[in-house]
This record gives sequence, structure tokens and C-alpha cells, in this order.
Amino acid sequence: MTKYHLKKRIDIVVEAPLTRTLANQLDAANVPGYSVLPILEGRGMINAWTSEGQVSNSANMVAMFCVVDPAQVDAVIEAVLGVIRDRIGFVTIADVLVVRPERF
Amino acid sequence: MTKYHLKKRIDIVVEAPLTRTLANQLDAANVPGYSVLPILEGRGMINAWTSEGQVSNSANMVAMFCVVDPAQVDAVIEAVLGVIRDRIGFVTIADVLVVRPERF
Amino acid sequence: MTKYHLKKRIDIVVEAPLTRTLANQLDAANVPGYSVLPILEGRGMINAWTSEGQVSNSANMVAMFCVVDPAQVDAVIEAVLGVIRDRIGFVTIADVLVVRPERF
Amino acid sequence: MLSLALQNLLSPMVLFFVLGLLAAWARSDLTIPESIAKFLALYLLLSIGFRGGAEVSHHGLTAPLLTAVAAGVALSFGTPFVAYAILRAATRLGSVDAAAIAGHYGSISAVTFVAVTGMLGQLSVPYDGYLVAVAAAMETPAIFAALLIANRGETAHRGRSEFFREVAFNGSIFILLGSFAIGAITGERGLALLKPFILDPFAGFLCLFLLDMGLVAGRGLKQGWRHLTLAVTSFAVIMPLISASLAAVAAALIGMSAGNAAVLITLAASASYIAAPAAMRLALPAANPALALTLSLGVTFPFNLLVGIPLYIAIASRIAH
Amino acid sequence: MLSLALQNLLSPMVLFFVLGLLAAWARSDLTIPESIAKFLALYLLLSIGFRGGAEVSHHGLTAPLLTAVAAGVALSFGTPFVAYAILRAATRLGSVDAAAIAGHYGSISAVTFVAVTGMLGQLSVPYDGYLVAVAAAMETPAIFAALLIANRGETAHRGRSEFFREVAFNGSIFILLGSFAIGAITGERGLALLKPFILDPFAGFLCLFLLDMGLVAGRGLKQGWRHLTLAVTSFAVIMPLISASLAAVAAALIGMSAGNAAVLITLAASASYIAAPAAMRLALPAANPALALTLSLGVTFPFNLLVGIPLYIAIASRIAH
Amino acid sequence: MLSLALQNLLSPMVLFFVLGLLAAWARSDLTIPESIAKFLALYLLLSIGFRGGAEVSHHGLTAPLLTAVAAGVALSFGTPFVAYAILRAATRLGSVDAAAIAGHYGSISAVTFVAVTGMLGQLSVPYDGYLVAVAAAMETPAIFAALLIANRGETAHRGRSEFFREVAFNGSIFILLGSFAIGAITGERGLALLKPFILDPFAGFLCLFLLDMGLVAGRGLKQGWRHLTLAVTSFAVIMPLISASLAAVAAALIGMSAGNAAVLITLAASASYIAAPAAMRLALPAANPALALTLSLGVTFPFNLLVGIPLYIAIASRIAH
Ligand SMILES: Nc1ncnc2c1ncn2[C@@H]1O[C@H](COP(=O)(O)O)[C@@H](O)[C@H]1O
Ligand SMILES: Nc1ncnc2c1ncn2[C@@H]1O[C@H](COP(=O)(O)O)[C@@H](O)[C@H]1O
Ligand SMILES: Nc1ncnc2c1ncn2[C@@H]1O[C@H](COP(=O)(O)O)[C@@H](O)[C@H]1O
Ligand code: NA
Ligand code: NA
Ligand code: NA
Repeated sequence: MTKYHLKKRIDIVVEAPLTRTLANQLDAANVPGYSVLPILEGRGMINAWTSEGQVSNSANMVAMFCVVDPAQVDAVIEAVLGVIRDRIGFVTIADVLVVRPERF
Repeated sequence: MTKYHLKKRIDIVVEAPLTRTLANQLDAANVPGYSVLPILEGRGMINAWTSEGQVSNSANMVAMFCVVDPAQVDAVIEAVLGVIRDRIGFVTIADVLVVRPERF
Repeated sequence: MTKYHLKKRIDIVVEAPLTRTLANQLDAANVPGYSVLPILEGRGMINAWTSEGQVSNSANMVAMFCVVDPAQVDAVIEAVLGVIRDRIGFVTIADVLVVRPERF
Repeated sequence: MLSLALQNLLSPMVLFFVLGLLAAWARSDLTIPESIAKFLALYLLLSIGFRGGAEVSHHGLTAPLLTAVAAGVALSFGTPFVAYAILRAATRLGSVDAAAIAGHYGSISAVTFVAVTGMLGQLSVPYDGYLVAVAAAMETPAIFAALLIANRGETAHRGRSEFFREVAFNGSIFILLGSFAIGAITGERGLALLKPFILDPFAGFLCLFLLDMGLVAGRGLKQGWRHLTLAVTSFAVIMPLISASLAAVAAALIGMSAGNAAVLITLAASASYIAAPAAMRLALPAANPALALTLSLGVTFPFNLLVGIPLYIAIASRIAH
Repeated sequence: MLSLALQNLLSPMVLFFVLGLLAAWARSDLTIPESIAKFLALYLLLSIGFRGGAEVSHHGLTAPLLTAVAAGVALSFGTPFVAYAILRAATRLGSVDAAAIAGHYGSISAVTFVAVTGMLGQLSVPYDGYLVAVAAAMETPAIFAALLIANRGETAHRGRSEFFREVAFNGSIFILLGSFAIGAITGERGLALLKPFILDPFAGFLCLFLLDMGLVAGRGLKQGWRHLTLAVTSFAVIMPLISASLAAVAAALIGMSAGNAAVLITLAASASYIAAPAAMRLALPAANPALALTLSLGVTFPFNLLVGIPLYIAIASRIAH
Repeated sequence: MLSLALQNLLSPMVLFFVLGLLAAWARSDLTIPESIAKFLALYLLLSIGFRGGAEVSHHGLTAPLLTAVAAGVALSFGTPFVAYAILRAATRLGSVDAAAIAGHYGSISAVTFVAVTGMLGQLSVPYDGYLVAVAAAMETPAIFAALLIANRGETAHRGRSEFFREVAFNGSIFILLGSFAIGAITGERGLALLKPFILDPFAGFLCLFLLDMGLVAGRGLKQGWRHLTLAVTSFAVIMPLISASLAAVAAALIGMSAGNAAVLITLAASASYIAAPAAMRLALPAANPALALTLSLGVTFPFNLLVGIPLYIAIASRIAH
């Protein structure tokens, strides 16, 4: 297994209007990159919501994720919490193996 | 690492027309929340499919996921299997760490 | 926990125009299936990009994933690297548990 | 009639459908985004419904309308039993697949409806606006018939009533009947207001929709041709003729005009590719969903467009009062 | 006036809104894809803006225009304070929720603007094209007022200026004012060129948009009716009347014509469901976002459409010069 | 000519492009959903193709058509070599980036085609419908030239033939040529049917498309301005003039009319932002994709719109027979 290297995948579910703000924070935390995926609908502790028929992004959530080096995790989580602390949305961390570790 | 807490992420690939049914089952299993992501296309054991140009949702699959407490996993899997047992679609379970454990 | 079985989830972020090529490689590597999810926007080492307002797929990335048997991982990674080696995009591997192991 | 068929063959709509088929066959990356396809379907149903309703607003809900709806419901509910019997006798399809296909063939295709009314217009054969309501009424009975056939009136995890509600309040029926009602209520006034949207560009939107249908059908054929045995493909050509015959008898019995009969026959002969696939997927999970769609969209739809409809009009003009 | 209200009640637009409500209530799977909804909103704003600008191109930016804009800004900024006071006194809502709702009611609804101008057209009451600019100017002051009220001029992780920029360059304002400017620059020539796109099919696109709004409002009501206490619901009906009264005073003071006054009053009485929700979500995260939207779209919008606008026109004709 | 340039400058289309640029510059959250952008491009290509075909249906495929196509293909294939040489000599770009940009400048822009034909219409200078076919034929040769230049006729994991097929059956070429063929087959009859869809609202759809292009170009410029050295930016202005000169020679050689020559010159001078980016991304992965798009859409397109086209028309009228 020497050819696989351990990294961390950080998944964040966040309100769509905050995408830019969170991206700026991730940039500031020097993540090697991030990707934003759409969420169609969901339910949390307060409300269910759906993107269907919405004319603005205000009701939507998106799923951002970034693969980072384990050493970076704490700093990235700090940056993420800075954005979502008083808000709906949450963050999870998982182990992943990668092949080209120099990318992250 | 005391500030991170272990939870389970359950990912379900399910036929789009069953989204509502599965969501109801997840509600009944008391999951703290769930999110639904679109899938553009895919291939399984029988067919390949694509959402492109489709006028109804009948051919589509979606990716639902929910982050739950480890103690809940069996009950949630039971609920999910109730919906997808005789159907295409599948479910996976993974370890994730979270920061605000009281949310889940 | 005997009812859960260990499989591997392989996530690939790849340029949208390469979806077909990669799918063909995955087919050739005999994966049991795969799914393709849209990405709205992202940033990597060189550029940030967004799908917004794009008339062609050329700027887009997509997220493909497939759940495979651990024994298949090396072959699948080989196939994936064949496509993305000289390109942007990356691949990660994670542990997941499944309920119906015969599907994968 | 022949020249009409030829002219139909060379209409922009048919040619755009063929262009879609070609693009799929050549594996072009030409695509219609899913949300655009859904918008086009929504537009067509809204436009068809509204225009039908606006015409009815002259006449009101009369006895002929009710008789026609009853005949349509009976045909939609009855045809699947015939289709199922034929499929089981002549092909190797399992009972669930056969039931699912039977459901598609009992239900109707809104675009085929548009095609027959367009051709009647060219021939100056009059027909009644209320046939839109007949079309809407024919969408679902076939779905329930397919369920009865597959002997699964109840599906796991959703009571019978939940499923009934979902099928009855299906989006495509809702928009067709809803627009019909709005057309009937607002009449001429509404039509004048909406004409530049729902009437004038209709042919253009239809071309785009058929381009998309060609792409979907072409990709389905390309992927699923292995399943298309001779027996199954023959079914997709013969079944419309059988449904048409049953509808012709019904039309004769209730004394329809030539135009109305042509529409009823065409509706019966058409197979669904919007409402039925979604419902069948929910109700009969074991069925191969691509098969029914490929048959109805890739074989029966072009067959009706090119051969069927001229034939049905000819038959209708014989039996009409 | 009553017959006008009735005719309005039975216009295709209102009926499509009702159809959307019904579909949501029946839990139909009828849906408008998100990208289509965004396109429809874009189209409406572009069309409204352009037409307003094309009309202004005759007259130029005159003193009445500037006075009207000033009055609109004052109303938009002032109303939220009144709304907040009422909400805190009469309901059990927390201060953040109350501020967010107040922001929605200070801002304006473009579709309500369309409805009042349509009705004025039917009554042959003239009004000025520059009122589009007034509408655009009334979108944001309310949002800043809501922030002041919630005492959070600064939000975490984004400087005040960053947020100011985001609200001021909000997409809907950009497209409304931008189209207005383009309409004003290109005038008759531009209008002639774009008429088949932005004028002729406008009513049709509006019907589709209202179908979507009906669906969204219906789903919001279905999900959120628990939050709709009698006090809160009453607010959604009474607040427009209060805003309308304030606007009527302003219109009288600056000596507006009957048509212009009717538009200004209606704008003040309308509540936002495009620009405000997005801004409030950013600025006041603790607020329940569905609540304000459900009130403005599910209660106040239909109230204005059916009862409010005829009333506002009547008031305007009294006070007008 | 100058007043024409000015009037062009103040056309709604150009102004909507500028509005998009401004929105991007102000970091407004104004967005056009991806599926809507794809629909608009599809609509424009379909409309352009169909109208060209409908005009050709009068004349048939004649010798002038074939000569023009041959000239177009030669220009499209030849220009990239010139562009590459200039880029390598005058800028610091690597060979792959230079080849990719060269490919974009050999290929053509459909919207620039629309702009020149629109201006010719205003000047009452006639041109032939078959030039649409020339435009379609000029889309891909440049892409193959770029591949040759980058010396990578074969790309990993996809045989040469697979890539050839993908480029040749590219969606935008398919729809342009397919609609051209359908227009040619259905002629006047088809045009009459589809006019309210493909002709009347064309200007409106074009405005929306250009708003989107302005947004995309503006965001590209905002992000990529660091890459836009003086040398690279100058290339984006000088290259069209060189291509235009080459095309002018070709047009003179084959004896084109003033209108046709103006169109051919403009096509040559235009740079692709639909077909080429996708193909180059596949074929030349090492190239920075945003750079070529930003140059062609953010610099060359506006340059052609404002300065180039009037100039090309003037040149064409000199050299024409
Ligand atoms: N446990 C969860 N698993 C997956 N998604 C969740 C979960 N909890 C919340 N979400 C998503 O986050 C949104 C906001 O949740 P909340 O903060 O609980 O209101 C929901 O609407 C879901 O889309
Ligand atoms: N191993 C897999 N990994 C990822 N997605 C899969 C996998 N197997 C199936 N899928 C997805 O689930 C759909 C149905 O698969 P199946 O039940 O095998 O027909 C496929 O079309 C894919 O979208
Ligand atoms: N560390 C990362 N985590 C998540 N997504 C990434 C990461 N790095 C790159 N990406 C995605 O891959 C695209 C190309 O990245 P790159 O190859 O670094 O230019 C980016 O635009 C992102 O969408
Ligand atoms: Na039928
Ligand atoms: Na207001
Ligand atoms: Na060129």
C-alpha cells in the first residue's frame, strides 16, 4: 500500500449565498482546492427545503468539499467554523487515500 | 483529537421517484437531517442511463446522504432497505468526524 | 457487525469532456457501476472556474464515483490514472461498508 | 393521403426528430439540458390544454364531451389487457415487463395528439377542442390496469391510496387539465392575451422538443437494441393498429364526427412517454424501464407519425357520421 | 371597480397562480426546474426594466422622476421600522425574525408592479414609465433598514462594505436598472427590435412564473402553516394597508397623477420575494427564512392581487391632482 | 460608416453585453443558469442554420456555394499556422497554449456572424444564405490544424478516429448544419411555420445570450487579467486584422459579391468561443483553457463588434465584384 497516501476529505454543507465567503476563507487557509456541488433538497432540524422553482439562491444549500493534508485539518476546520458557527450547515472530516500526494 | 467526534455518514443511491418515500422513512427513523444531490448519469449492473433530455424523473437516480450517530446506523439502514430492497440502488456507510456532535 | 461488508469508494474529479472516456475505462476495468455528479464551481492549483453561464461543457469538472471490491482497487486506480495522468483532476479512495456485498 | 404523408414526412418537426436520431446515432455530444426538456414538455402540455379549454368555452361541457371521455377511459383501461395478452403469447418477456409495456400502450402521447390535429387542420377536417380533456382522461386508467395485471395493487412502503394520489395528481395531467380549465374559464379573452406565447411559437417549441425526443429515442435504441427482438418490435407496430381498431369501433358506436374519430383513434394508437414511464417505474420496479420507453418513443411514435396517422384519418372518414 | 376585481380574479395569471397553489396542496409532482424559474424571473425583470426605460427615453430624467425616486426610497427605508414595531407589539416573533420580515415588507414585488400597471392599462389610466426606476430604487433601502433594526450593521467575516456591495449590486436590481438604462438609450428603435420578445409573449411568461410562484407559495404554506399564527397572518394583510396609507400621503404631498400614485402606493404595499430573501438570509442568519417568504408570497401577494390593487387605484384616484 | 459603428455601439445587443461586463466587474450575483446559456446557444445556432437553409432552398447547392465553402475551409485550416507563428514570436506563451489559442482564432464565432449580417441588412447590402454553411464548415478545420501544430495528432486513451468523430460531430456543428439542411428541405413553408419562433424573437434571445457572454467574459477578464500581457492582448486585436486580410484576398480571388465578402472576412476575423474551447480542452489538456476563451470572448469579440465589422464591410465593398 505504499503507493497510496493518507489525506483528509472535508465536506461542508453550507447555505448557497455563503459560497463565496466560505471559498474566501478556504483560500485564506491555503487549501489546495475545493469543489462545490449542488443540493436539490434537504431537511435539517428546523425546516425541509427544496431548490425547485426558487428564483433566488436564498433557500438553497450547497455541498463544498476539499481534500487536504492531515496537517491542515485543524486550520481548515477553524476557517469553516468561522463562517458557519452561528448558522445552519455543518462540516465532516473523513480519511481518504490519494495517489498523487503532491497535489494536496 | 478530543474536539472531533465520530459519526456515520450514510450514502444512498436511489431512483429519483422514490425520493419522497425514502425521505419519509428517514424521518420515521429520526435521522437529524438529510440532503439530496442530483446524479447526471450512471451505469449499474443492468443499464446505463442519463438525465439528459429527460422530460420526466423516471429514469433518474439521486444521491441522498445523512450524517447520523453510530447508535442510529442499524435503524437507518433498516429503514433504507425497506425502500430499496427489491429495487436498484444501494447504500454505503462511512466513518466521519464532526465538530458539533449535538447536531446529529 | 457481521452484516456489513467492507468495500472501497473511489471518487474521481475529472474534466466534464472526459466523462465518456473515463466511463469506458471503468467499464474496461469491470467496475460494477459508477455515478456522475455535477460540480457547480471550484478552485484548484491553477484556476478557479464556474459552470455558470457556460455554453459548452469545456470548463466544467464532474465528480464520478464507484463503489468496488477492495480487490479491484488497484486495477481501477490504474485505469483512472490512465485518463487523468497528464491532466487536472484527481482520485481518492475511502472505506465504506455495504449491506448487499454481492452487488459490488 | 399519400402526398399528405409525404408532406408530413418532410415537416420541420419530423425532420428535427430525425436530426435527433442521427445525432444519437453518430454519438454527437449534442444535448438538451434536462431542465430545458422539462420546460418544453411543460410548455407543450400547457399550450395544448389551454387551447382545448378555450375552444370548449364556446360550447360548455356537453353530452358528447362526456361520452367521449367515457369512451377514452374505457379504451385506456381496456387496451393494456389486450397488449399484455399479446406480449405474453408472442414474446419472451416476463409478466412484469409485459405489464409495464402494456401500461405505456394504454396511455397516450400528447405529441401524437398534436400531430393528428395538425394534419386534420391541413385537411380542413374539423374536430372538437374538448378532445384535449379526453386525452387527459386517457393518461392514467392504463396505469391502473397495468397494476391490476401485474397483480400488485399494493406496493411496499406506500399504501394503495398514496400511490393512487401520486398517479392521479401526476404533474403532466395536472398541467394539461389545469390549463384546460383556465382556457375554458378565460375563453377568447385569455386566448387573445396568451396567443403570442402559446400559439404563435408553438411549432418552434415543438421542433425543439422533437429534437430532444429524437436524441432520447436514438440513445435508447443504441443502448437497448439488443432487447428489441423481432417479436417485441413487431408488437410496437401492430399494437397501435389493434388499439386503433378498438377505438374505431368505439367511435362508430358513439357516433363521432370524422375529425373527432380520427383524434380518438390516434390517441388510442399512441403510446405514452411522459406520464406512464414515471408511474410504471414507481409501481413495477422489477420492469426494465428503458425497454418500454424505447419501444414507445423509438418505434411506435415514428410509426404513428409516418404511417399511422394518415391511416387513422382515412379509417375515421369511413366510419364517421 | 368590483367587476374589475372580479375580472382580475379570473385572469389567466391569477388562475395559474391558483393552479400552482392547488398542485402544491394536492402534493402533485408538478415542478418547475430551478433554472427555468430563474430564467422566468430574469425575463420579467428585463422586460419590465426595458419597457420603462424605453418610455422614459421620450422625456428624459426630469424633476418628477427624481422626486418620485426620493419618495420611494424614503418609503422603502421607513416602512420596515413601522413593520417591526407592529410585529414586536402584536406577535411573539423574536427581534431577528421581526426585522427580517420588516425588510421584506419595505422592499417591493416586481410582479405586483406588473399587476397594477396591467390594471391601470385596462382602465386607461395613464402612468409614467419612470416608475420602473422608482421600483428598482425601492428594492434595497428596506434591506439596510432591517439591518439597522437588527442592530447588526456588521456581519461576521464580511466587512460592512462587502455586504453593502452585495446588496447594492444584487442581480435583480442590476438587471432591472440595466435594462431600464438600455431601454432609455435605445428608445423606440430598441423597443421595435425587441418587441416580439419582451412585449408580445410577456403575459405568457408571466403565467408560467405565477404558476411557479403558486407552487412555491403552496409548498411554503403547507410546510409552514404552523408558524402562521393569527397575529402573524393578520400582519400580512394589515401591513400592506398601512404602507399603502403612508405612500398615499407621500403621493399627495408630491402631487402625483392618479396613475403614478396608484403605482407608488402598490409598490409600497407589496412585499419582496426575490431580492429581499437572499439579502436577509445573508445578513440575518438567525431568522427563519421560510417564514418571511411564505408571508409575502403566500398571503400578501394574493391579497394585493385580489383586494389590494383595486383599492389602491381607488384611493389614488381620490388623492390625485 | 462611422455613424453605423456608433449605432451598432448603441444597439441593445452590444449594451446587454456591456451590462454583463459591468455586472461581472461589480461582482454582482447576477447569473444565467448553465442550462439556460446552453439553451440560448442552441436556439441561436438553430435559428441561424434554419434561416440560411431556407434561403438556399431557392437556389440549390451551386458552384459559388462550393467555392465559398472551399475558401472557408482553407482559411480556417491555414489561419492557425499564422496565429501560432505570431504568438510564438511575439509572446512568451508555451507551444501548447499558443496552439490552443491558434485553434480558437482559426475557428469562427456564430454571434459575430449574426452581427455582420445584421449590419449588412441595415445597409441593404445583399448576401447569400449559404454563408451559414460556410460558417459551419469553418468551425473544425482550425481545430485539426491546432492539433497538427501541437504535434499531438494522437491523444492518450482515445484513438485518433475517436477524436475525429467527436470533433466532426460536435453538437454545435450538428445543430447548425442539421438546421441548415432542414431549412433547405422545408424552405418557405418551414420558414412560415417557424417564423414566430426562430425569427421574430431572435433579437431578444440574442440580447440575453450577449448578457451571458458579457458575464462570462467579464469574469474571465477579472480572473485572468494577470495573463493578459500587452503582447497577448495586442495579438487578440491584430490577429483578426490579419485573418481578415487573408480572407479579403480569398474573397477577391473567387470573385465574391460585397456582401458575401464582408461575411467571409468577418468569419475569418472572428474567434470561436463555443466549439473550439471544448475540443481544445480535450485535445490539448496542458493548455490553460481560460486564457483562449478570455482572449476570444473578452477582447476579440468586442473589438470585432465595435471596430472590426464596419471595417470589414468597408474593405469588402472595395474588393467586391
Ligand atoms: N444529518 C444531516 N445529514 C445530511 N444533511 C443534513 C443533515 N442535517 C442537516 N442537513 C442539511 O443541512 C440543511 C440545514 O440543516 P439544519 O441546520 O439542521 O436546519 C438541511 O436542510 C439539509 O440539507
Ligand atoms: N458500484 C457503483 N458505484 C457507483 N454507482 C453505482 C454503482 N452501481 C450502481 N450505481 C448507480 O446506481 C444505478 C443503478 O444501478 P443498478 O442497480 O446496478 O442498475 C447506476 O445507474 C449508477 O448510477
Ligand atoms: N483539494 C481539492 N479538493 C477538492 N476539489 C479540488 C481540489 N483540488 C482541485 N479540485 C477540483 O479540481 C479542479 C481542478 O483542479 P486543479 O487540477 O488543481 O486545477 C478544481 O477547480 C476543483 O474543482
Ligand atoms: Na394508447
Ligand atoms: Na413594500
Ligand atoms: Na476565425
